[in-house]
Order: sequence, then C-alpha cells, then structure tokens
Amino acid sequence: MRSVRWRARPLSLLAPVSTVVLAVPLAAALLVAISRTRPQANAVVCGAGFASVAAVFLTIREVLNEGTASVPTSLLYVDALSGLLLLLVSLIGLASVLYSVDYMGRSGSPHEAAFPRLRAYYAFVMLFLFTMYLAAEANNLGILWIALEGTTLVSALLVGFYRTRRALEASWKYLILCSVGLSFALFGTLVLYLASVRTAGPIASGLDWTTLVAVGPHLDPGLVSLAVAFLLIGYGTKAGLAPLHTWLPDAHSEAPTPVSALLSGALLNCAMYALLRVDAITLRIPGFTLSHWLFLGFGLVSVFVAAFFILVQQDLKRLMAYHSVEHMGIISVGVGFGGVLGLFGALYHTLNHAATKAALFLAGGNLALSAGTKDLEEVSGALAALPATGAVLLVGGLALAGVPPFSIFSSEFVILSAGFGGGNFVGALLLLVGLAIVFGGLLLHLSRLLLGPQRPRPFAPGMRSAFGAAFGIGLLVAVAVGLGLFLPDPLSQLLWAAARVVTA
Amino acid sequence: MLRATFGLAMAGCLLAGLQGVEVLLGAVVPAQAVSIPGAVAATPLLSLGLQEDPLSAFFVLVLAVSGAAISLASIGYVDRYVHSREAALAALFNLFLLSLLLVCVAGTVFLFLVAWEGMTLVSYFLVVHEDHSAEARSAGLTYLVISHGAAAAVLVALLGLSVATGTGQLSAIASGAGGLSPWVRDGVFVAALVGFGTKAGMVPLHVWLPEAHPAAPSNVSALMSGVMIKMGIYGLLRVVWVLLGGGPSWWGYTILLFGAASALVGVLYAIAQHDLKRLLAYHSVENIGIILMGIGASIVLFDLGYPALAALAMAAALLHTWNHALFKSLLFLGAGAAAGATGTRDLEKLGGLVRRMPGIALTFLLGAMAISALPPFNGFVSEWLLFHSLFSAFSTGSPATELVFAGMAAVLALTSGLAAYCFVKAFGIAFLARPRSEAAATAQAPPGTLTAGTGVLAGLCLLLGIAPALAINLASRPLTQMVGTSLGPGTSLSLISSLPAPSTTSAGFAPGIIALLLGLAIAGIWVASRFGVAPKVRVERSWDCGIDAPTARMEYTAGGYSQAVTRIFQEFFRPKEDVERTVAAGTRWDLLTRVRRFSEESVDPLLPSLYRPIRDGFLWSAREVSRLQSGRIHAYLAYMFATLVVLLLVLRFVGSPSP
Amino acid sequence: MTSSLEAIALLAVEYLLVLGLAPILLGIIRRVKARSQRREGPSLLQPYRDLAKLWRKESVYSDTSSWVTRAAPWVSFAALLAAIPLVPWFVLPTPFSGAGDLIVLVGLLALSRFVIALAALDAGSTFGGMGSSREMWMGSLSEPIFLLVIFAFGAPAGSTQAGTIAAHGVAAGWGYVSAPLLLAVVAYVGLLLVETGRLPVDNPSTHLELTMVHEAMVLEYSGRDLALIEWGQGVKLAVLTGLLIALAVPWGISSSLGIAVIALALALLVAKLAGASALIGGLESRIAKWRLFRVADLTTFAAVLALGAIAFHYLIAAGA
Amino acid sequence: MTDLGTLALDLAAAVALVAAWLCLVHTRIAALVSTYAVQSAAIAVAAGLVAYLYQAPDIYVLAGMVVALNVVVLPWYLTTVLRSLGVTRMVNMYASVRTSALAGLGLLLLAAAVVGPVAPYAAVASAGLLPISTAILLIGFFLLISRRKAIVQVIGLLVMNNGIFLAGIALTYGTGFVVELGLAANLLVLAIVARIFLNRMKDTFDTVDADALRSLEG
Repeated sequence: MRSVRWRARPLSLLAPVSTVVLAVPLAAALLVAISRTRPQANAVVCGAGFASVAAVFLTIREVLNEGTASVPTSLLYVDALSGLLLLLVSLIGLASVLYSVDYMGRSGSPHEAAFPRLRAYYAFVMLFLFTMYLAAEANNLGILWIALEGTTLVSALLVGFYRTRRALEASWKYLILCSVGLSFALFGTLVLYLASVRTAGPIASGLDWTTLVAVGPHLDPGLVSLAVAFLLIGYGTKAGLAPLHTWLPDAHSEAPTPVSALLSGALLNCAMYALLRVDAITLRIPGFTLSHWLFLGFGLVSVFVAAFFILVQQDLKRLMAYHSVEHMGIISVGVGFGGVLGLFGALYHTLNHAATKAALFLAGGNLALSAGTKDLEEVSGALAALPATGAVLLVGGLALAGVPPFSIFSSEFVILSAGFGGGNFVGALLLLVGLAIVFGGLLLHLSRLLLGPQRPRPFAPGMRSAFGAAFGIGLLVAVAVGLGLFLPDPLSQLLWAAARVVTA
Repeated sequence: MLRATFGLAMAGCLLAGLQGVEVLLGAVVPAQAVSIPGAVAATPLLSLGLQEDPLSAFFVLVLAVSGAAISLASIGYVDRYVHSREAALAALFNLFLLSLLLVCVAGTVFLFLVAWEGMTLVSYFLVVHEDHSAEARSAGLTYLVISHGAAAAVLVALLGLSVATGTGQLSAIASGAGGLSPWVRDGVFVAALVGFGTKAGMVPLHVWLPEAHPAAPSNVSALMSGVMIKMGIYGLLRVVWVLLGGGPSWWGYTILLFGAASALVGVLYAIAQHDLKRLLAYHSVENIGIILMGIGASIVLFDLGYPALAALAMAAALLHTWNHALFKSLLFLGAGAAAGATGTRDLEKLGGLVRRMPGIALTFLLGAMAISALPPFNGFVSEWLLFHSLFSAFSTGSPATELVFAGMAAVLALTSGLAAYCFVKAFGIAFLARPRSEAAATAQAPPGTLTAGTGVLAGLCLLLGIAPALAINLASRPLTQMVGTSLGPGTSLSLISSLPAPSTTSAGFAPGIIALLLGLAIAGIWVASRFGVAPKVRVERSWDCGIDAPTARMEYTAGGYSQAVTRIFQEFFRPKEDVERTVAAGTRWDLLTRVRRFSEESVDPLLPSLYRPIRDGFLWSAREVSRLQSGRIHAYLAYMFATLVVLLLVLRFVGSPSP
Repeated sequence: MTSSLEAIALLAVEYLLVLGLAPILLGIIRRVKARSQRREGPSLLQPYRDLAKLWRKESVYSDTSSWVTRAAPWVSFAALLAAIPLVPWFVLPTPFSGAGDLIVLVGLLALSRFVIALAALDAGSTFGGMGSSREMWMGSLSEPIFLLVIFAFGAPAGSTQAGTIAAHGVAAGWGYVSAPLLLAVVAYVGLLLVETGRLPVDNPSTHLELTMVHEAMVLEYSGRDLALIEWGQGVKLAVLTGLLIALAVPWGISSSLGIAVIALALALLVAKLAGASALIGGLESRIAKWRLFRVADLTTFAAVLALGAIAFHYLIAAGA
Repeated sequence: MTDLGTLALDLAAAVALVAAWLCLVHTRIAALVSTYAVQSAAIAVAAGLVAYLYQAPDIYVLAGMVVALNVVVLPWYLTTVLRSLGVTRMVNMYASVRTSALAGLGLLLLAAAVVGPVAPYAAVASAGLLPISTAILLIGFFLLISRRKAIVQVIGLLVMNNGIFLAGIALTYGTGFVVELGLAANLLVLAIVARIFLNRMKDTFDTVDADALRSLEG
C-alpha cells in the first residue's frame, strides 16, 4: 500500500501512468507470445497482473488529486468513472490471472493446458484485459465501441477455449449475439454523433465524451432518444440486461473458470460503464427522462427474469451467471433511480458485485474440480467436505443474496434509499420483491449444496499448493466482505466523484 | 474451552443487563456513532450508531436475563447433548446473542437492518446445525426465506421513514415523523406490522416458527422463542410508538385482531402437537398474540384520549414480553433436557421423567404454571393487567370499543384456559406416570448447570409473579417514552406490594397478598395435618379395572388427551385420521371390527393452503419462464429484435414519459 | 375503613363461615335431589361425617405416582382458601379487598383445577387421563364465560372488584335490577353448573367410567387427600354461590361494623346460601346429563348471554 | 450541394436497400455473397459522393476502404470459407421467401415510421438516408434471425454493418479516421474469428446449421 503514497509525477516523465495501464497488458501479451517455457509465461502474466494493479492505483491517485489523469492523446480520457472501472478490471484481472496459473498454467495443475495453447490463452487474456482498460480510458465513443467489440472478439475465443461442443456452441452464440448487439450500439453512436454534429458542427472531436458532455444541454432530444434506444439495446446486450442476456449464461458457464470470473466481474461492467457514459450525456439535456425509465425498466425485468431462472437452475456456473443478470439489473435500477445517491449506489454495487461474483466463480471452479461436475443435483454437503472452498461459497453466496453485513447489502440499501427518496416507490418495492425471490432461489441451492448430506461419491482433492489462487480469492472475498461496513476514504471519494461524473 | 465460551456469554449478558437496568433507572446513555472511518463519511445513510434509550434498555434487560440463564444452561447442555461441531455451535450462539443485542441498541436504520438480518442469518445456521436431514434443511430454508421477505418489509418501513424525514438516525426520525402525511404513516405501519409481525410469529405469518424452533438445539430454541421473537415486538414498538408516536384507532384494532387470532390459533395448534418442542413453539405464537393484544389495545386507548389506560395496556404488553421470555426459555431448556436425555421429542415416547430428573420436572412445572397464567406466577400478572386494560374501555364510553374489547377478553380467557389444558397434557404426559419407551425409562439426569439455568428462570417467574412491581418500575421509563405516562405512584420495590389501581376503576390486585394467602393456607393445612394420629400410608398399583399389571400402553396418550379440544374445533383442525381396521372373521358388523392402529395429525392449514401454492406458483412460473432459454440462437435474436422494435415503437408513439 | 385488626378478625369469621358451611351446602343439594326423587336422602350433616372418616383413613398411593400427587390436594385447597376473601360475604368493604378482584378469583380457581388435573395423570391410569382431559377442557371453556360475566356485572359499577360491584348494588337499591343483570345472572348460573361440575355437565354422584369427569380425576385419591379434595369441592361451591349472591342479590350485606347489622347480614347470608343450594339441587333434579361435547353449546350460549348483557348495558345507557 | 448530387446519393442508397431486399429472397449462399458485394459497392459510391459533394477528402479514403474491405476482401473471403467448409449451397431458412420479402417491406416502413420524425435532422440534405440505413440494419438483423446456417448469420451481420456504414458515411461525414480504421479492423477480425468457429463447428458437429447448437438451455 506504500506505493500509493508515491507521487505520480516522476513516473509520468516517461509516459502518463494511464498509458502504462494500457501498455502493461499489451506488452505482456507480446512477451507471453514469445515465451519459451511455462514458468516464463506464468511469471509474465503474474507480473503483468500486479503491475497493472500498481499502475491503476497510481492512476486513481492522480485522478483523486487532479480530477483527471493525464493522457497522451485526446482520444483518451481518464476521470473518476474510468478510474473505478480500471480498479475493478485490474483487481479481477489479478485474481483471475493468479487463479489461471494454479488452475491451468503450472505443470501438474488440474487443468494443465499444452504449452502452445497456454501461451495463446495467456496472450488472449492479456489482450482481453487490454481491451477492457482501453474501454475505460477511451474518450471517443467510437474508440469505446471498438474496445468493447474487441472484448467480444477476444473473449469469444477464450470462451471457446476448451473446444468442446458446448464451449463451441456458447462461444458462437456469444459472438453472434454480442456482435449484433454491438452493431446496434454502433448505429446508436452514429446517431449520437449526428446530434453532436448538429449542435457543435462537423468537428473531429464530435464523438469525444468531453465534447458531448460540453454540448450536452443543447443536444436534440429526438435524436438522442433514438440514439439511446439503440445504444441501450446494444450495450445492454453486452451488459446482460434481460431480455438481451441470452448469451450470458452460456458463455459464463462454458468458459474456463478464470475467464468466467473476468466476464462476470469485469466485462459486464465495461458495458455498463459505456451505458453510464451515455446516461451522463442524456442527463445534461434538460427534462430528458427517457433513459431513466429505460434503465429502470430493463433493470427490473432483468431482476425478475433472473429470479425465475435462478429458482430452477441446475448448473452451478449458470446459477452464478443468472445472478450476474440479476445484479446488472440492480445496478441498472440504481442508475434508473438516479440522483447522485442512486448513481453512488449503483457504482458501489458494481464494485461489490464484481468482487463477490468473481470470488464465487473462482471458488465454484474449485468445487467443480473436486466434485467433478457443475450439476447442482449431484453435489451436496460441500461445506464439510471442502471447508475452505465451502466457506468462500457460503460467504459469497450470502453476500450475493444481499445479506448484511456484506457489501452487496450495503449498496442495495443505498440504491433502495435512492429509490424511496426519489419517490420511485413502485420501482423500489418491485426491486425488493425481485430480490426476495432471488434470495429464496439462491438459498434453496446453497443450503443443499453446502449443508446437505454428503453425497456418496467422495470429493476429489482440488488444486494443491495453490497459493496464488488462494491469494486471489482471498483478495476478492476481503473486498466483498470488507466493503460492507467499511469504505476507505479514498475509495469513497472515488465513488462519489464517479457518481458526480455522471450526474453533474 | 466450551465452558469458558458460554461463561463469557453469561458474563456479557449480565453486564448488558446491568447497563440496561441502569438506563431504566434513569441513566442517560448518549447516542454515539461507532467510529469507523469511511463508512460514516461515505454517506450518512450507511452510518453505524448505537443508542440505548429506555425502550432499548428494557429489551436489553429481557435479553440479558434470559440470555444469562440460557448461557448457564448451555454449558451442560452442549457438553452433554450436542455431539458434533460444538465449537461452531458455541461461536454461533455468541454471535446470536451479539446480533440480538445489536438489534436492541442500534441507533441508525442501517445498523438496525444489519443487525436484524444478522440475527436471522445466525439463527438460521443454528437451526440447521444439529440435523442435516432434508426436513431440518427445509425448515431452515422456510425460516430464512420468510424472514428475508419480512426483513424486506422492515426495510421498507424504516427506509421509508428515513427518507421521509431525511435522516438515518433513529432518534432524529422520531422528532421528524410528526409531520408526515397519513399515507406515509399508514404505509410504514403496514410494512412494519408485516415485517416485525413475521419475526414475532404473528398469525398468519407464523408458519416458519413451528418449523424452525424445534429444529434448533434446545438452548438455541430457548433463545429464539424466548428472546428473538421479542425483537419483532421491539421493532413494532419502536416504529409505531417511538418513531410514529402512536397512530389512529384502526392500527390498534388491526393489531388487536391479529393478536387475538395469533393467541387462539397458536394455542389450538399447540394442543394438537405431540412433539414437545413444536408444542412450545406454537405457544410462542399464542403468547406473541397476547402481547400484540396489549399493544393494539394501547393504541386504541391512546387514540381515544386515555393515555393512562394506554399505559396500562402497554404495561401489560411489556410485562408479558418479559414474562414470556422467562418462562419460554425455561420451558425450552426443560424440553431440551427431556429430549436430550431420551433422544426423542415425541410426547408419546416420553413419560415418567419426574423420577429421572426431578429438578427439571419441578422447574418445568413452575414454567408451565406461569405460561398457563396461574397465580402466583408472572404470566398471571401480565394477563391480569391486559384483562384490566380491556375492561377499562368501559370508562371510554365507546360501545364499539367495549364490545370488541370484551370479545377480546373472552378470547384471551379462552386462550389461557386452553393453555392450561395444553400444559397439563405436556407436563403430565412427558414427566408423569410410566415411561412410554425404553429411552424414557433409562434417561440420565441432566447436567447440573442445565437444572441451575432452569432453576434461575423458575425463581424469576415466581419472583415477578409475587412482586411484579419490580418489573413495572423498570418498565416505567419505556412506558413514559411511548405513551407519555407511566402507571403512577404507589409502586414500591417491596416484595409484598399492591399493583396500582388505575384511577378510573377501583380494582386492585396485590400479588404479594395472594401469594401470602396461598402460603398461609398451605401452612394451615400442614398444621392441621399434624393434629391427631397420622394415618398410615400405603403404596399400591394404580386401579386398572382388575387387569393384572397396568402398563404404559394403558395410559392416556397425548393424542387422546387433546381429543376433547380437537373434536369441538374440528372445522378448524381438519385432522387427518388414519385408521387401520381389521374385521373379525365371519362377521360383517362394524361393532366387531377392531381398530388396529389409529393415528391422527393436524397440519397447519396455512402451510398447504396459503404458502405452498405461492411457492409452487413461483416454481411453476420459473419453469415456464426458463423455457425461454431454449438454446436456439434464432429465438434469442428474435427476443433482441422484439425488444428493439417495441422500444422504437414506444419511443415513436408514446414518447418519453415525464417524471 | 376498617383497621387491620378488625379486618383480620372479619377475615377469620369469613373463613370459619365458609369452611364450616361448605359441606352442608352439598348436603342441602343432595337432600333436595333426594326429595325430588321421593327419597329420604342422607342427613344434611352426612358430608361432615364423610370428611371426618376420610381424615382418619389411611392413604393409598399409586406406585407410579410422584410428589405431584401428594402436593396437588394441598395446593388445590390452598388456592380455594385464598379465593375466599375475594368474595364479599357479609360486610362491605370486604376485608383485604385490595388483594384481588374477580379476575384473580378466576386465576385461583384455575390453579386449583390445574394441579388436580395434573395429579390425575400421575398415577398412569386411563381414568385419570380421561377425567383430567375433560375437566381441563371444560375449564378452558368456562373461563371466557367467567370473564364475560365479570365484564357484564362490572360494567355498571366500573369495577371488576366483587366488593365494589356489590356496594354499587346495595347503594343503587332496586335501581340495580335491570335486564343486563338478569342476562348476566342466567349466564353465571350456566357457568356455575360447569365450574362446580353439576348436572347436566357432570354428575358428582356417579362413578360410571364413561361419564364421570371430576370423579375420574380423583379416582386414585384416598384418605386425607380425598378429604381435602371433597371439602375443596364444597368450598368452591360456596365461593361461587356466594359470589352469585353478592352480585345478583347484594342487598343485606352490611356496610358498617355494628354487631347487630353484622349478625343480621350473617343470618341473611346463610339463608341466601341455603336457598341458592336448594335452587341448584332443584335445577339438577330437573335436567338429565348431557353428552359431554354439548358443554360447548352451553358455554357458547352463556357467552351470548353475557355479551348480550354488555350490549344491553349500552342500550340502556343510550336510552337514559 | 446540388440536387443532382442528392439524387445520386439517394439512388446509391436505394441500390443498397434493394440489395438488402435481394438478400432476403436469395436461396443460394453464393448469390447472397455477391449481392452483399453489390450493396457494399453502392455504399462505397455513396461515400464517394458525400466526399465529393462536401469536399471532405478524408471520406475518399473511407470510400476506398469500403471498396477494399467490403467489396473485395470480405466477399472473396466468404467464398473461400464457403468452399473450405464444403456446405451445401442452399440458404435454409425459417421464414419463406415470400414472408421474408414482405418482412423486408415491413422493416422499411418500421424504419421510416420510427426514424422519420428525426430524419430531417440528418446533416446531409437527403432525408431518406437515415430511414434507409436503419432499414438495411434491420433487414440484416432479420436475415440473422430467419436463416439457419451459421455462415448466413455472418453475412447478416455484415449486411447490418453495411447499414451502419451507410449511416455513418452519409449522415455524419464520417467520424474521424482513427475510429473508422478501428471499425474496419474490427469487422475484419470478426470475419476471421467467425471463420475459426465455423471451421470448428464443421469439425465438431459436421454441420454449420446454427440450429444444431441447442444443448445449452435453461
């Protein structure tokens, strides 16, 4: 933590630290591609994971001090909202990379991959992280779109990494559905640009966030609402909002475990981030409330649809995937409630959900490894058999269900306060009902999975001496639990600043 | 190690209790924020503050006294009867106490909710701790899910108040809630009644209670039934009286009616139970109903403009809260001793335990008399107060109120009569006569601390029955806090004292004198029996109509005992009878058939008729909805298409709705 | 207000009176029933002889019974003794009137019933269980009626204290008589039959297994314990009859402590008690025993009457 | 700005729209590919016209890029994919040709109805461009929904992207060079990634019928 105390300036003599954030995964991808041995590749990705976190911390420090971080080109822009996404991606990235090493990277690891394939896997993971960092730092909405489409392309390959029939099916659906969705997003972006051009004239920076925010109050509401419709369908698909979420359970359940964690914890939030940027622009238009109703509507539909799927789910990873739909819905509802409190709650929730869900996916991977199946019907009594993994699943599961004192409860509390405070009683009540159903569904599964009688077939030993994986999961659990009652000042500042980026 | 843990719990309870007494006697504890940097700074909504006002202190005291006794009993109980994961049980037990305490002293909405859900969660783990069977898990899950729904209602109530008054501090809400619109107040009331009513076990939201309480280890059952459900009462009082400052009459009538329904339904189902702990659990429903009747009556009387009478009703509610905490903890501990020593909770397999565990039997009997509202025990005092507050409606001159209240008094009397019926059965079948099973015949005496724990509680039941002024004095500050007036002077701390007679009626009750009379009468009989030649005493077999040796199978069974009531309330119980007959060879007359086996069970009709359909409905729709994820990418694309088209059409033809 | 010494003296008189008269009330009822059946019947003093005989006889306990069996008659009797001062017998204000009101009286009767019902289960015989179940069942049905009756009697006086109600009646004179009072009295009589186990609810003179209630409970008792229980029955009858008298026809109860007035009040009381017992006996000899479960019908009807009395109270108040 | 120029622009857009409709009625994949090429060419022409009419030289580069990528590279690439997959030439559709054709008309009407009110805001004089590009987008989407073969789905995606290109070029004078280069690169990568999966699909399932992928449900 001492590194945070460094002044950011000396480092920025070479390049702004925000650029370092982008450069690290890109460089790591190259290094991995030319690595010769397994330990080399493992070392590179682990190093990149830690380096990214360090660079992100420095960037955030700069953001907190200066308001924005310095960037080499006007195509990039880093403010508190970006900083939050960077933080998320780097943390989940680190945990997932560390897990990957123990899960499939080291020789003798349970899912050990052949070296050339491992190399490709690592390179793609690094590229995946790069595209997400790029999304966070993009100023131009076009670049943002490119970065998100890039995440689709790279992660589709990662989803299909196992080359099984199911993985192939999942990745194909993921590719097509998200590409179609993103095509709509692109169309929406163009319409937004059209609105910008009509207001600010045909300038090259017309798609820049900074420009759009500046001209925001003068944008034409008709064009913007058309743009919002397409952007919401587009990025909403990627963010997993129902009924556009159909790719999500497939991709999350068939991807390798660390990739599932990345998809759920980081990728969905990148799409939500794009939506927030759009929302921020529309918020500048006086009297423009359409996007709030859309966020609210999609959010509630997502929560309820997910709730039903959760009730009858039979696959561990799909269960978690539907919880991602649910929580993206909650975030969306928070955005829909609006106000700086609603946004604060939504962003706080983003952080909490990312950490919790990633931890759950990784621990779920452990469980699937030991149990030899993801089928919920076939696993029970895991808490006694696998105390550590079981405990993480228990804590994570309860946190996910919105039980205090874990962090998700706190953010849901804030979101509901924003709802009641903003006069959205019906919305807030519906959200509560949805959450109650989800709670029931999740606990139904958890109680059998963890507390039920031990199944006759014994559990296999999981990963051995997996310190990295343990560290990664521990880090996430610490975040998921700790943020419930304790929000460190810098983080709280970051969240408020990010919320004000959207609302101010 | 285990001993130390429970010892620590007991010490903690005693300390908390002392603090509570201090507050109740007039000390003022300043509200304070727990200083966690960041959490408070992030948003005032998420601040964690503690407060201990008189109402909190009263419930802290309720918790502390029962908690200390249960902790004492737990030392031996866990040592003897819990055979797996004792350490986890001990840890959870202490966490449970902590969460209960936090609920009482939470000073902010956020902390209250955290503690509230924490309490549910910890107790859930305690419920599923002992037994890994599907039934126990299902009981736990039912409990957890219903409680969570209730917590959502609590959240609505508190958050609604919080945002309406713009503060998360409970103390600040109270001062800001006066100016709220009736709609908001009514909404908060309904949400609070649903939320807290569920936790308290109010009919028809009680279904979780008889499932969950018996499944837990008995020391935990004692804590759940004795203390945890009181937190529902605490929350209701906190919201309705302290935060909202009372409400319109219909709030009171609503609570009164639900209370009466709880009392009656609770006791009737208790009678039909043959599982000792389930029986006790249903009695919790009954007693919560009695407490709710007091609360409801106080709201009505306050709204009619009689704060002194409202104070009387509220005193009844508070006193009964404490009394129930004492005797229900005692009874569950006693049941735990019986169940632990015999390995069964089935009344039909118990019996004769009075000889195997005389100490437990005696204390259980005292607890049973207390819960049956018999003088000179504490249960009678609080019910007397409640009868009185119901009677006092005569002085309000409102015919409707008085007729309703008279009806309620009849319900209350019926309830306490049936409770006595039920406890004669429970104690008589479980502890008296011949053992009905091998296990009961060979039961070991329970550990000393367990008996000591029940002994302490039994002593308190008697003490508060003889000198209720002790408790009423302690309740006077909470009473003043809620209804603005207490029960007036004349309450002294002497052991023999008279209950204050409200000025409007000239009724009086001096529990001390009644106890003295009882004592003198018994002494008199003893003296009389010393006169003359003491006749001989002989011990013989019971009369069995001349059959050679009476056996346990000839005893009256629990099922047989409760027949009298289940028969006349047949429509209500809808018992499922299972009769197996064999017809004697060569006859076709019913008279010659022989009933081989007869079993009867009464299931709570709310479970199959109200809750199961809801659950099944959810599952059914979930299965239907989940067919949407058909696996066909074309379908998925079509969803997307449809969404887009709908969105565009809405945009075009409806436009953006205004806020 | 009376001094405490006087109060204690009056209390002693009350105890002597009630304990002494209790058996003879049973004797009167039996005699009236016998006469109505054209029998001579036992002497009025026969109950005293029975008690004296039982007091000297040896006690037989079941080998399965415990201390509950031994303690129950004492506690039961003591509860009835404690109830005696709660009833205004012959003087107002009643000595120790602060000790309790009619609700306390209900509680003490319940206590008395509870312990005996428990003891009935102790021996492990089938009859005991049956009697216990029935007795407690009837008791639980009678309690709400008792409360309603108390409310109905208490409403005009604004008190649940028997002494206060009686004083109200004495002061009001003929104005005390009203329709609600009549309804309440009828309801109370129904209650009295149930509480004291008279016909048509229970037949105290039967020992037929299938019909007995109270007798089934105390089947295992003998000797002094049985004496206490039998005597207790008499005391209970005296207390409930005395209460009926005080509430329904309170006139004649002395309001001062002069010797002459007290003596007159005492004489009146004895006469009223004897009359009431004779009435009960007469009533009993005119009805047959009902099926057990029809008791619920009786109590329901009594409840209707009592609630009607309360409603009437308001009708009259509104008319006045 | 001349009327003639606007007319030419409209004509080019109309050709692109007709090409999209044709995609709906073709039953052979090869024809689909060549129609796609024609449509791309029409869009390239539109781009050139915009560049000429508005003196925006960078749009020439864009037009060139469209020609290179959408008219030449992608159709060629698709053809090789088709050949290497060795699938049958038929399209295999859920909706019949007649239904599809009517749907094409309906989608145009829907696009007109929805974006019509805001169409006059288009930067370029022709008010028809926004509805037409929206219609092409929707028709591409419809192709994706109603055609079973995975490769046709890729073509549908490409048609959608053509609609977006048209909108981007004709309505907004382009969005900046870096962005457009990125878009094009993405399209190319998409095609490559799709081919990877198509090959695997062929190897694994022995078909490229996307409808065969239905084991993940619930």
